[in-house]
Amino acid sequence: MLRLEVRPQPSARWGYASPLLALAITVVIGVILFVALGKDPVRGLQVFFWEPVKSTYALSELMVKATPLLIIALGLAVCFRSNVWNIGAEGQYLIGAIFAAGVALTADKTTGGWIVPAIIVAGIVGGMLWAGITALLRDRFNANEILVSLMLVYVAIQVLNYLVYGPWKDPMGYNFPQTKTFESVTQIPKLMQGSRVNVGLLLALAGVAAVWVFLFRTYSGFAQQVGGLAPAAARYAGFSSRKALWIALLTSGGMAGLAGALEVAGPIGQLTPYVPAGYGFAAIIVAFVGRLHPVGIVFSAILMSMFYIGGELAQSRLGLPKSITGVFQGLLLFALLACDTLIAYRVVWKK
Amino acid sequence: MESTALLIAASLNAGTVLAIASLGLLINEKAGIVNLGAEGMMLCAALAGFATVVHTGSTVAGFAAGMAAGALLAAIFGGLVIWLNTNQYATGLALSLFGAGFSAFAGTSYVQEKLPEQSTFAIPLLADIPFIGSALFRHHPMVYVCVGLVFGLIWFLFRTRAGLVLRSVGESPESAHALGYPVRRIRLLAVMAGGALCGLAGAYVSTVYTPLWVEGMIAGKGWIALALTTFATWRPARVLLGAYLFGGVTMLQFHLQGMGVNVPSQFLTMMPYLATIVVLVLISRNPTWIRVNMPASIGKPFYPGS
Amino acid sequence: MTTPRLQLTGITKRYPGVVANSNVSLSVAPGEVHAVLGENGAGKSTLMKIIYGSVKPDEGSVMFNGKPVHIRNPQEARALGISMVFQHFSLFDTITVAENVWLGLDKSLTLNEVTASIDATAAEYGLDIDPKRPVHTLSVGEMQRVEIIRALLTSPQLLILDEPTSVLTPQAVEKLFVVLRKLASEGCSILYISHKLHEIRELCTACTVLRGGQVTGVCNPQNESNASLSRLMIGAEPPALEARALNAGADVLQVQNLTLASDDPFGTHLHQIALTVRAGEVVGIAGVSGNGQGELLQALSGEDRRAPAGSIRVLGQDASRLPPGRRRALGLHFVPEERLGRGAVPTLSLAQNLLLSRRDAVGAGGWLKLGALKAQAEDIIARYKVKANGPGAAAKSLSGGNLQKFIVGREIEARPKLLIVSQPTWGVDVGASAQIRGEILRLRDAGCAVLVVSEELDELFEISDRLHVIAKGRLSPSIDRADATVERIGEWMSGLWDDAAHHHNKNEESAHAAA
Amino acid sequence: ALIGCGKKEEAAAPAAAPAPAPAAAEAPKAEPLKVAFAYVGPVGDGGWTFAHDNGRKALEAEFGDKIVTSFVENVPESADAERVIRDLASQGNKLIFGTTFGYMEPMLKVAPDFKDVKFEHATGYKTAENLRTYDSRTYEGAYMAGVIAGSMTKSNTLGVVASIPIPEVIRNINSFTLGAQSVNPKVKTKVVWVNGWFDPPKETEAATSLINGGADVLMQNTDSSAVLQTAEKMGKRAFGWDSDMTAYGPKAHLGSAVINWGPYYIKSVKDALEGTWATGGVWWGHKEGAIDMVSIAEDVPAETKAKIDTIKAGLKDGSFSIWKGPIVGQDGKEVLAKDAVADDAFLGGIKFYVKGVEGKLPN
Ligand SMILES: Nc1ncnc2c1ncn2[C@@H]1O[C@H](COP(=O)(O)OP(=O)(O)OP(=O)(O)O)[C@@H](O)[C@H]1O
Ligand SMILES: Nc1ncnc2c1ncn2[C@@H]1O[C@H](COP(=O)(O)OP(=O)(O)OP(=O)(O)O)[C@@H](O)[C@H]1O
Ligand SMILES: [Mg+2]
Ligand SMILES: [Mg+2]
Repeated sequence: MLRLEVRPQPSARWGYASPLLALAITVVIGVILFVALGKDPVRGLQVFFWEPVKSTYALSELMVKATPLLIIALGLAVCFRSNVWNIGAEGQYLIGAIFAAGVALTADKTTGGWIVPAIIVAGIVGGMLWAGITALLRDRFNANEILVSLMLVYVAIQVLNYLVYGPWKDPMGYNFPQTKTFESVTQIPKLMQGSRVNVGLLLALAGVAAVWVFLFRTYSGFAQQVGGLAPAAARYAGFSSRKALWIALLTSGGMAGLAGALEVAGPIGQLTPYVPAGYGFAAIIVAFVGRLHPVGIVFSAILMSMFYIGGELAQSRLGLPKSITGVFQGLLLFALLACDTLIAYRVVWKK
Repeated sequence: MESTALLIAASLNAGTVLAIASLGLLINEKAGIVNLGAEGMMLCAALAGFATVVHTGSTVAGFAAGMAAGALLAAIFGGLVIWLNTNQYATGLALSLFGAGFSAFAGTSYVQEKLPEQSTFAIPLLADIPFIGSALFRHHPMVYVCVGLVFGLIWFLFRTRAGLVLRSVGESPESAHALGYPVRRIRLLAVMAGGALCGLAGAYVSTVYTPLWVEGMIAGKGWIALALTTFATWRPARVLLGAYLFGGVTMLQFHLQGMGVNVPSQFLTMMPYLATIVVLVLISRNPTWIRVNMPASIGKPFYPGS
Repeated sequence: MTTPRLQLTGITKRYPGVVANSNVSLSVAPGEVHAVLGENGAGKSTLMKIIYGSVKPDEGSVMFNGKPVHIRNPQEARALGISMVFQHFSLFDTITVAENVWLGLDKSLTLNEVTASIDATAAEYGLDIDPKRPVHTLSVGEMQRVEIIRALLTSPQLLILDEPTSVLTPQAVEKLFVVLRKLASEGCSILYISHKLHEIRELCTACTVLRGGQVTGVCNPQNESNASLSRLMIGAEPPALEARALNAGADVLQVQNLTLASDDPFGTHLHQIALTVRAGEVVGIAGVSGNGQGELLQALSGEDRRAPAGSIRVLGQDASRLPPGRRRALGLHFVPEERLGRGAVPTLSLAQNLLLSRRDAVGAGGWLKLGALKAQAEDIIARYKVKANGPGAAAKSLSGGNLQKFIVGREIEARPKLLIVSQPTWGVDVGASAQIRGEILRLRDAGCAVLVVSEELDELFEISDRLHVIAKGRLSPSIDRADATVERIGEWMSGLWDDAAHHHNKNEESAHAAA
Repeated sequence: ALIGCGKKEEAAAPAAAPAPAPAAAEAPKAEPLKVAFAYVGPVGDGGWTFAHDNGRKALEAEFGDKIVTSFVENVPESADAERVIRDLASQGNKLIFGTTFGYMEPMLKVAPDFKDVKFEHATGYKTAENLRTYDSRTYEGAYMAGVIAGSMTKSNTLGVVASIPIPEVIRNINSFTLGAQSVNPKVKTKVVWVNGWFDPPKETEAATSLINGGADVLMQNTDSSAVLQTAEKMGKRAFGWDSDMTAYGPKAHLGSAVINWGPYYIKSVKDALEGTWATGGVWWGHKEGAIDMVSIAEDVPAETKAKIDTIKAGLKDGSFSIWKGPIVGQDGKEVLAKDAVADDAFLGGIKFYVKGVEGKLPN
């Protein structure tokens, strides 16, 4: 019988190999799936792994898709490492987008460039506030953060709907549920002509560095993680679990809010009922596939975006339904979780 | 008057879906495992149930298929969580995601299918009692099965030795292991039973509650079922009560709209979610309450030293 | 010669990196109380688990009543007539005594029948317990009674007890021995595991000694001395500690009127605790666990900050509401009893674990100086002879004793003015224990105030200058070690000390009576 | 033939990959015109997207190998839409249909970069040189449904499961009510908003609630068949919407108000092929064959059926207007004076309920 045996020390080699093995497993299952559906597997793999990176334009679109995922997942990594289970990033993303839109809507022809930082700050504040509700209820009443943050996603969606169907509806928009398109001065500056990549990407990369430094090079980052690894040790050390809770939720909420702001004032350019696109949920997977490590998250955000774009392309190129994206994402996460076992355990054959 | 009776009836019906799934999750959690994949299991089961009814015409077969699908997915989850010690939350989320994607993917050819006509139900005599009859006695049998399930589960958990073993595994897997109980197998069985009940609830949605298949049709019910177990402090009777209450709030939002209550409908749509939060807060304020009822090992991995 | 009840031959069990049992043979006669002696990690528990079927041996054979058996799981063991009381209780807190017992029985009894037999057995052996009570309401001694009743109800021919006395008061130990002797006289064989030499000499008629997984001797302990047993066990006699003169200075820790409701619903409330520790002395607190030690230590360490203002003073400063970090700044350092998970984060390296209580390697703005951290950890590892794979080794990869040495080293090297240590040598072998006790006394001689909370009376008698006893959340007056006897302290452990020794006014006394 | 009459076999047909055009090799003629569709929902929703996809199939039937069609479904109305539409354009598609309101801004952004591609946007109002808009007068179907409902109701209470309160939906609720009142002045309409286009369980719950509240004939302005199925289960009556839904509730079904996008798509492709395509905005109704009321139930009185035929004829030749004064708002004030006929600007900006609709209009 195959048995698992604890390794004396976690294997560093498997730490790197496990994501690759998981990806390989996912690809193999993908190939089987393509063949079963009567599609050319080579073409299938091309659509998912080559087309999204084959040109500068394709790459730039990949970055557009990856940026919000990366930003949200970074915040979630801090959160999950603190053992705070915020799965309502989608709601925080939305409220961030709403706050950002609130600022962007005040702009008119005469507004100066200061509005862009203001929009970004508003988004962050919005996300923090929304996550703050979860933190408050957890802190004061010990209410389970998984459920509260999730329920708040649904509430946030209705807040958005209320605004775009109600007070913020574009008066010139034939009563359609959307705000007016923001003034061009509110547009998050693009990095280069002819692509939609904007400074959000730079902010995301700065976030990677900041989160890395925080987690691995600062005392407060250390304190933050001890709370997640061993709550009693954190109490012993005097690291406040309440503080850790608030930091975790405010960081992840703020990051999600930032992503929301970058998205509405970037590629979308107005507030519509369709701002919630599931980034907040997908980012949970991104965070896990990236091992809750800032650098790992960069790779997983790109991988996840390839699945998304591949899923879109697979429709027009291969006639496959879009839901194949969800299948692949779920498979990848399953495979990774299973492969990660090999880091702490080794498989031995025993009678 | 009659409309109140019908509101009650509709609430019970809506609550039944939540209660069945939530009772399943309660079994899981009593054994110490949290499965955040409820939504995904319910979706796959909804599709499996629907497809089975399309091909066989038998609703019962549909329920069975839903239960099988739920149990199968739960077994995959259980294998990962119980044998490979993966993080329960992450694995559950993966299952949710995979279930949503897979059911949408596999279900494309069923989207336009429809089910054979269904008979309506009424308990003879009782159904004709004014008010009470239309409120309580004109339901699909599943509504009564669900009530029976609650009593069955109470009996099982608190009156039988097997139930005691299940609870003890959730309380302290280490002790149960030391006494020689096969903790991992018991947990797997509990997880599969939970999956089967989630599957039953999913199949009920697609074959009876809204007899059609469309992707994502569970629309968050799995998550609410998860919230209900905490809400009910892991007591089956309270799960049922909570589910009915929740069903009531869901129906009430439409009822209020129909009565012309002057509140933006978005706020009414929020109500069930806000209600969940409020009740969670009220329940969680009392830590003793939670401590005494919550399975102590919930969410924690257990790996018996060989 | 009669057939032995149990006969083990050539048992070997290997774990990754450790051989827990190596070619162990052992024979127990019917009605014999047989001790298995050995220091921590010698392989005693592993051997017992093999007999009980919860661990499979790699090699060797087991004979029970003369017949070879392959015991695959505890159910089979119980069916054969083997019962076991584990070192760590295998009880379930939220269910009742009767249900707990029921879970350990294989026969198809109903709960009511189980309840009836609990009452019967309890009466027969004088193990008084209410079967309807939930286990979390029981004291530790009562919990052990439940374990023993559970074992007795299977009518065992062989009863295994793994360190049963570590949680009992001396009086309770005596009571237990009465039960065990009665059982033995009825023909039940008993395997008794302990590293308390005097207990073994008092109770047992045969003894197998293990060291590093191997049998190093078989003897009749009643013919041996502590020193000779010790030699078998560790290969040397434990180093004796010489008595040192007391040189007490100023009050460092002053606790008065510390009354605090536990925040754990199943916890013990502290009542009017008063305590003083002076520089250069070791004050010990004895008591059976679960009598408020945890709550008191939390209040002293700052993990619990609800103590009434003014109730805890460190060097004259009110510390009752300060967080742990601020207390450390005042010179208060603390070694908790749980090493993994509280004293250290299991998955983090030793170097990182320094950061829990030390900020020496934290630079401006909270920047971590990793190099300094590593050097510091290396230093402690070397100085305290910690066996570890370097400063990068995860805390959980260390054995209990080595981790304890590291944690004690971490706190002592912080040059505390007040050191509070809980269970300094719990589960630590004789050699390491002696080293840790030595370090504590060296610190005292250097003028540090030390408060030690322990359940091991021997240890407290060995290192304390004065003793208190904690019982039901109240603290006894202090007594000099010279005046303390095991009997007296044992009596106090049940809460019976002379209130008159304290200056209480009438009101307070009636409050006590009401409580 | 009515393409709106969804047949199961059609729906089950495999999703369309760009069919290889065998004719292209043989025919010396020009390359086939590549036509692409971006859909907001799954083609199998049985409602809105399904109806558009039927239109696409009508195109293929009409033009054969002269065109190649493809589609992308489930394109969210978010930042993704722009990428998908841009991708379709860069794949060589020369005529691109975006079938939901939310694609308006993305299409406006993409259009200037592909001057040789023609973009068509459903239900929007902004146009560009190579971007025009099209829509259908769904309120005509709602009105005809109202006429039938008014003649069939016994409780004089109708129910509408409404999606989201945009002018189109409000207009449909009003038209439904006006139709009912034209045959039965006592009729009231109850409205329940579900705040979404496609959420079958929620639609079920809303329908249940309306029936519990006394409504015995339901209409929905949502995209699934759940409302009809609920009526079937509870023994009440209801309509199909967007496509023929008879099969989902044979006993409850009173008729289906269908949208038939085929004729418009055919015209559009013809324009493109012949080089006569020009920007602008069109709003087609029964007159152009885009809207119809089909599969009317047998138990609907002949008198009512005759009235429906009269309405259809009147809509066709322009002699009948649904929105013709006097029309009184919910508050009793006249919103359209006697004999005044509402123009498209009026219809496009409706933000009130007419008399007989109960409850307050959201916002
Ligand atoms: N499941 C296991 N996996 C790996 N090693 C183990 C396991 N169980 C025990 N060991 C190791 O086997 C050795 C013997 O352990 P055992 O628990 O039998 O000692 P013990 O004599 O009972 O000690 P103590 O006095 O501390 O109870 C130790 O080194 C221990 O670390
Ligand atoms: N359950 C287990 N699984 C894997 N390894 C274990 C387990 N228990 C102990 N070990 C390993 O076995 C070794 C000895 O551990 P243990 O704590 O039993 O030591 P010990 O012999 O009792 O020493 P000490 O006297 O210092 O406590 C350590 O390296 C430890 O990591
Ligand atoms: Mg040990
Ligand atoms: Mg042991």
